[in-house]
Amino acid sequence: MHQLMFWEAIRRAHDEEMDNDPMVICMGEDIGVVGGTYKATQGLYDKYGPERVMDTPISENGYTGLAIGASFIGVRPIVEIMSVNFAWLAMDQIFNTAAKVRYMSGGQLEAPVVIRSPGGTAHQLGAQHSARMEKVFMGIAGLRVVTPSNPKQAYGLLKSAVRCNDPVFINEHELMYNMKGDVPDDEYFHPLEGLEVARRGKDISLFAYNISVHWCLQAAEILASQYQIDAEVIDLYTLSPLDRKGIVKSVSKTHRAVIVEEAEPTVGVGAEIMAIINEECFYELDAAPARVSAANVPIPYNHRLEKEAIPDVEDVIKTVLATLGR
Amino acid sequence: MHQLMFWEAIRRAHDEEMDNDPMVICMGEDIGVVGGTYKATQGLYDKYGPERVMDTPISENGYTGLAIGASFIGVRPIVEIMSVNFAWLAMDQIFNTAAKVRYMSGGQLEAPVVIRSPGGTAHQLGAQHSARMEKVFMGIAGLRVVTPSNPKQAYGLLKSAVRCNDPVFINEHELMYNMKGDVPDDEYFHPLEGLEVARRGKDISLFAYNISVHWCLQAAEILASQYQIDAEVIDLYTLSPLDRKGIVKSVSKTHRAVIVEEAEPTVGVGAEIMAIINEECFYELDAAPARVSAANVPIPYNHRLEKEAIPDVEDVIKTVLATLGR
Amino acid sequence: MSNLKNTQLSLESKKRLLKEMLFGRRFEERCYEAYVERKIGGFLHLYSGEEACAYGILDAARPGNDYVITSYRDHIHAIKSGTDPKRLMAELYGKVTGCCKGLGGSMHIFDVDKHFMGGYALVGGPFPLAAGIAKGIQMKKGEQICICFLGDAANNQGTFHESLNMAKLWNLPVLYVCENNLYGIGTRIDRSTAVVDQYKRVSGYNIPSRQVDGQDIEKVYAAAVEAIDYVRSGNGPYFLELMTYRYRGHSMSDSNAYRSKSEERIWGKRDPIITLRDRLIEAGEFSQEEYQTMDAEILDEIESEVIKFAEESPEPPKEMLAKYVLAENDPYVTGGRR
Amino acid sequence: MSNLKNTQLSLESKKRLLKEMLFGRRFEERCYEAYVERKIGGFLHLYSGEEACAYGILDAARPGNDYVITSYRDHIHAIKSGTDPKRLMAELYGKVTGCCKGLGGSMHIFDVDKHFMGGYALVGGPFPLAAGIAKGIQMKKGEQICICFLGDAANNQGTFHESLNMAKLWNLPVLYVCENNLYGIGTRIDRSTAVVDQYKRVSGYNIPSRQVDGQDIEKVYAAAVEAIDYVRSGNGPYFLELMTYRYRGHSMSDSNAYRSKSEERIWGKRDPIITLRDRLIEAGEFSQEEYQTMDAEILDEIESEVIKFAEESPEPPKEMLAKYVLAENDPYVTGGRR
Ligand SMILES: Cc1ncc(C[n+]2csc(CCOP(=O)(O)OP(=O)(O)O)c2C)c(N)n1
Ligand SMILES: Cc1ncc(C[n+]2csc(CCOP(=O)(O)OP(=O)(O)O)c2C)c(N)n1
Ligand SMILES: [Mg+2]
Ligand SMILES: [Mg+2]
Repeated sequence: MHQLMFWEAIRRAHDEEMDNDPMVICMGEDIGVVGGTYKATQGLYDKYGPERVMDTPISENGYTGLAIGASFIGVRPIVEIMSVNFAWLAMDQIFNTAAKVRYMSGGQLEAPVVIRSPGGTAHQLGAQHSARMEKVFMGIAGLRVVTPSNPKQAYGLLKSAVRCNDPVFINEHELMYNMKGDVPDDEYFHPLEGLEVARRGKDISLFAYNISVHWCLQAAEILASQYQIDAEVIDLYTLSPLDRKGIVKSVSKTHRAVIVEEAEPTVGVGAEIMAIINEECFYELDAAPARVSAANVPIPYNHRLEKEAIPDVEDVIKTVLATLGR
Repeated sequence: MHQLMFWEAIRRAHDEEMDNDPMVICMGEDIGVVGGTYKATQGLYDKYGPERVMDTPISENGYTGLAIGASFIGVRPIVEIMSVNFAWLAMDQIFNTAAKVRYMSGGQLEAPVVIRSPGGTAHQLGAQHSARMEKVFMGIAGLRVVTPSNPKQAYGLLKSAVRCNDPVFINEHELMYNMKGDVPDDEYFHPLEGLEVARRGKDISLFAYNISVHWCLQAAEILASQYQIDAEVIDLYTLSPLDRKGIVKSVSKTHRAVIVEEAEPTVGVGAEIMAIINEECFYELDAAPARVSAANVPIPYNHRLEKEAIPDVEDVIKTVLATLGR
Repeated sequence: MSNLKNTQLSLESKKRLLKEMLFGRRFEERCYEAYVERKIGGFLHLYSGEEACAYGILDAARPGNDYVITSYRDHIHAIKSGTDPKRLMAELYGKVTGCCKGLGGSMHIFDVDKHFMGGYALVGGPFPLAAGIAKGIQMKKGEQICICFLGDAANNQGTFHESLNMAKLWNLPVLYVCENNLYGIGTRIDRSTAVVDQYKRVSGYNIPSRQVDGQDIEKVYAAAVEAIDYVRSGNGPYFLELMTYRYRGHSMSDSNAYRSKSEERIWGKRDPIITLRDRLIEAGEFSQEEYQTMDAEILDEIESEVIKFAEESPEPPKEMLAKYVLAENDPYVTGGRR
Repeated sequence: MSNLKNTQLSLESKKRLLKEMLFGRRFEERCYEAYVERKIGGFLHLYSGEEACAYGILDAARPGNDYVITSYRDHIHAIKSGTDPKRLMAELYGKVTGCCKGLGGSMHIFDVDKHFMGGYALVGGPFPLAAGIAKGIQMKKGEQICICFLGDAANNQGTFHESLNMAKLWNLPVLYVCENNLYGIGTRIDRSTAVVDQYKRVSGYNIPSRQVDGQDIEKVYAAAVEAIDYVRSGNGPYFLELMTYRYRGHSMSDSNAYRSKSEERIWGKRDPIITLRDRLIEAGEFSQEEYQTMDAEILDEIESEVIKFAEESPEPPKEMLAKYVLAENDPYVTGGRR
């Protein structure tokens, strides 16, 4: 077991998968010669050449569609969309084609394409570069959506995504590429469905994903040491399809739930988890479930306002305390 | 008070607003010479000419962006996107520009553009022509989203949307253009926020919008006559921003809620309403709130499977009975 | 290196193509009837009048081996690629015996065994998909090419621009065929497009292009032989514009009111089937009687085989509703391996 | 009808433009320092090396009256449009006195009073927005034009294609200026684009276009006078390609490793400011001493006014967080009327 940075883990997955199968290619803006804005494809251009490590024009719908078309006949493309904000431009191909082609062809065609993109609010990137769009991706049938919270997941999810025969969207985070964590030395395929109990607890369930897992783990430590509250932290690395059973299991144990998301609340992950809890185990609840979400605003440039817009560990603690009536 | 068809009501609103203000224009594919796929702009080309009734190329992101740019300097465009499925192509301009420009310019610019588009499952249009995308539109701050359930709303909401200084998305439905209803003879501006109690009741709140209002009204009649259940039907003509107070008011009276949507459930209107109820009046609930939603699948072509995928009056009744423990 | 085929159609081929085109026409007309009878639902876009395009191009290609992709006006491209008309009609009827098991419908015909890669309802979708298929061919060092048929108005989609640039940049084996029928639904081309000659729009990509009479299958074939040879020889993409006309409305709900009767008459005189038939008759190679026999046989086949099959086939079972959303039992979903 | 201005810059204008360009350069360099000091956050894209483009084009236009729109590399276009550099720097500092009250940041500079319509972070966004502004001008029968500055790599966006077609179709008064600095971030133009001469890509829209040396402000100005006159005279859109080079990395996080030192040296010798300065000195109209005085004054102004203002200004109050999401008190929201 070695420590890798998030980007190194992603790079390793790329490298292994490209080494394993000549039909695996990667493509995106500046991923080749430059090695990727976040270094996720560093060195691969030299190793695998321009035919398999493709620097694309700034044509998001075009190259995403091209990747999807290639995937129809056996190519396994990994597409990097440099920032999830640009993914709006490629939604047509992602949803109108990739997510629907298996169905509308009666199972004849499939689009085993992987699309990776960092979302999230980084440091002062402003309104057009701070979108968190996981809720858009998870709302439409036919697409798998996963979102790693640590390098091991980043590595293993990408590997499974490449081999899985469905289109998979991997939601990453600009602030997490330099985060370190253990990654198995042996090849490892992370399941594309399910959830992980990141911290066991009995008093309350904190549902989180991607960066908010870390907020919740920090909050849980403080809740334990300062308030004697034993929080369970659930890492929803799969956003679509959500693991309803896993959610119910945790809530049935703790009887309380807080969902923590970096995104604006409206029709988001928090809302869906609440709905699932309401549908599956309403009578297990000892208190109203709550959401910790961003302010419902475009993200401001100013650093203080930006911080204000995005939830943090303190917000998690406050909401947990309120949920527990403290 | 005259009866108008839905399309006539929309056409009238266009006509009055174009007559009232020379800066109001409309644009879209086939809206001019042909008068619009659903006749919403019939006759306007002859009346106002090609400069103000613009047949556009099939360039959704382009003409939507063009309309937004024109709106920056005083033009009031009404854009028709022929089918909401094509709106994926224009999301970049809708969200990256229209929804954010007021904010990121510090209030200097606004984009008073109206975008109308029919969503919904019509008759066997298949996977790429049956999307219901209101949840995508309502999830991002900076855009108003309304969705009329009857000709009066269709008329009055469009008129207010044209004059309001925010970008407004109007979610229509392909199956509803020929629906008839009363429309005031006098000019009428429908509020862009709030909700309507479409039927007063005390036993359970049915939250609906657009076409599902009609399912709920029908279901309510049957529930009243056959089961002595007095359902309240709430017409959420505004999807963004949702009227939290209005929602709470109804639930606080009936203590039970069912949300009925034509869309797939995941991160949808139903989830958000549930979340609001959980956040605002959890302890008012006498039973778990429930969703009536579509199957989480792309829409099949076959008519029986299509019907199977989409909820109907019977599904509403069944869910209400279950919620009431019957 | 180029290894140019004869650009002339043999007499045999001409007769065969006459029959194929007539079959296509009759098939489409029968669809019209079935739609009126409400056996077919959804949107239905017919190809009548444009037959020389698909038949002419694909006869010069390797149908079933070369990849073909197009928009919603897709029946004839599928048939010429090798799709069984019975399974196609069954699809239009929404039957489980249809080529997409009744899930696709008219706008989404797929027959992947025959390398017919679909039927897409959004006009710009196939541009990049075709380039992607060509990328796959290139990676596999295949001898195939990908042929993408789309309408004139579709060229105003951003994906046209993005895809043509990439196709040229990466030298992809893709032939773009523009079926220019002068209209996008009811909007005449000059009212939506600054440069109406579509083959000229490609100059900004350094892709060779040509405009050809799409009503004369011999001319279409000749141009296709050259274009396909160019692409198959590894020279990269090519763009072919075929001037054509659809006889019916854009789809079944379209009254066609935006077109003048005189325009329709002029194009009606240039019918691709009649033109070829009369040419054969004039050359003494074919007779009116033979034509009528041919037509009768076709009509009979359509009725007694195609329609019969569609009518008698069962609808898909309700369990199919959620069947093809995601792959079944994919081991990577649970962390296993294949 | 055309009413062509002189395409030659007067001596006075040259001296003024030298000073303006030098101000721009120094302003940007000071931004660089402020970014390193962490006074400026987010992404910062500098214009150093490209000054002759914005200054040359806009000097031939009517800054503050003509509408200007561009991408994230937007500081200099704003300044030349009339934005107070103090308010611009304050914006970069995220202060409430900034032109966008600290909400926009470097990539989103707006100064609507000066008709500077923004700074957009997505590269293809301004294409249709510019056409739309031009549509508004046309409807109001205004004498303005809209000028859209974008990079070479942005031209691979679908909106380029869609917007140019519409601009020509509707004869809109918009001038598209392509600042071709040969790279989109680290990808050299020939690695992303099949046709590298951007002015040639416009042929498919029947829009007149021209390629000009973007490092020589006199040439830029001359071309701009003609292009602007063409557009202002009601002839429709025009496309101008300026060959230029950015000295720094794409943004502050870019190491520039993908460019050769020799390439950088060659372009460094073609500096737009030095070129103009030396030309004036050679002509005996200016001296090295005057230049140094000018430079010292500029540096002083930037420090003692611009930076001081930015440093001393307050941050926006927390209440501003949700202030500009939607219009305030719009009567139509509640069913009232204005
Ligand atoms: C992206 C998208 N926008 C709009 C439509 C609606 N639409 C369907 S067909 C059509 C016209 C297409 O014309 P053309 O490309 O010339 O093909 P033709 O129908 O003439 O064969 C339009 C606008 C669509 N299907 N997809
Ligand atoms: C739609 C979109 N895709 C990708 C990006 C990321 N990106 C920012 S700048 C840039 C390169 C743009 O190059 P060019 O248009 O030549 O302008 P330059 O930076 O050279 O001035 C890219 C790819 C973006 N901002 N927007
Ligand atoms: Mg056409
Ligand atoms: Mg550039």
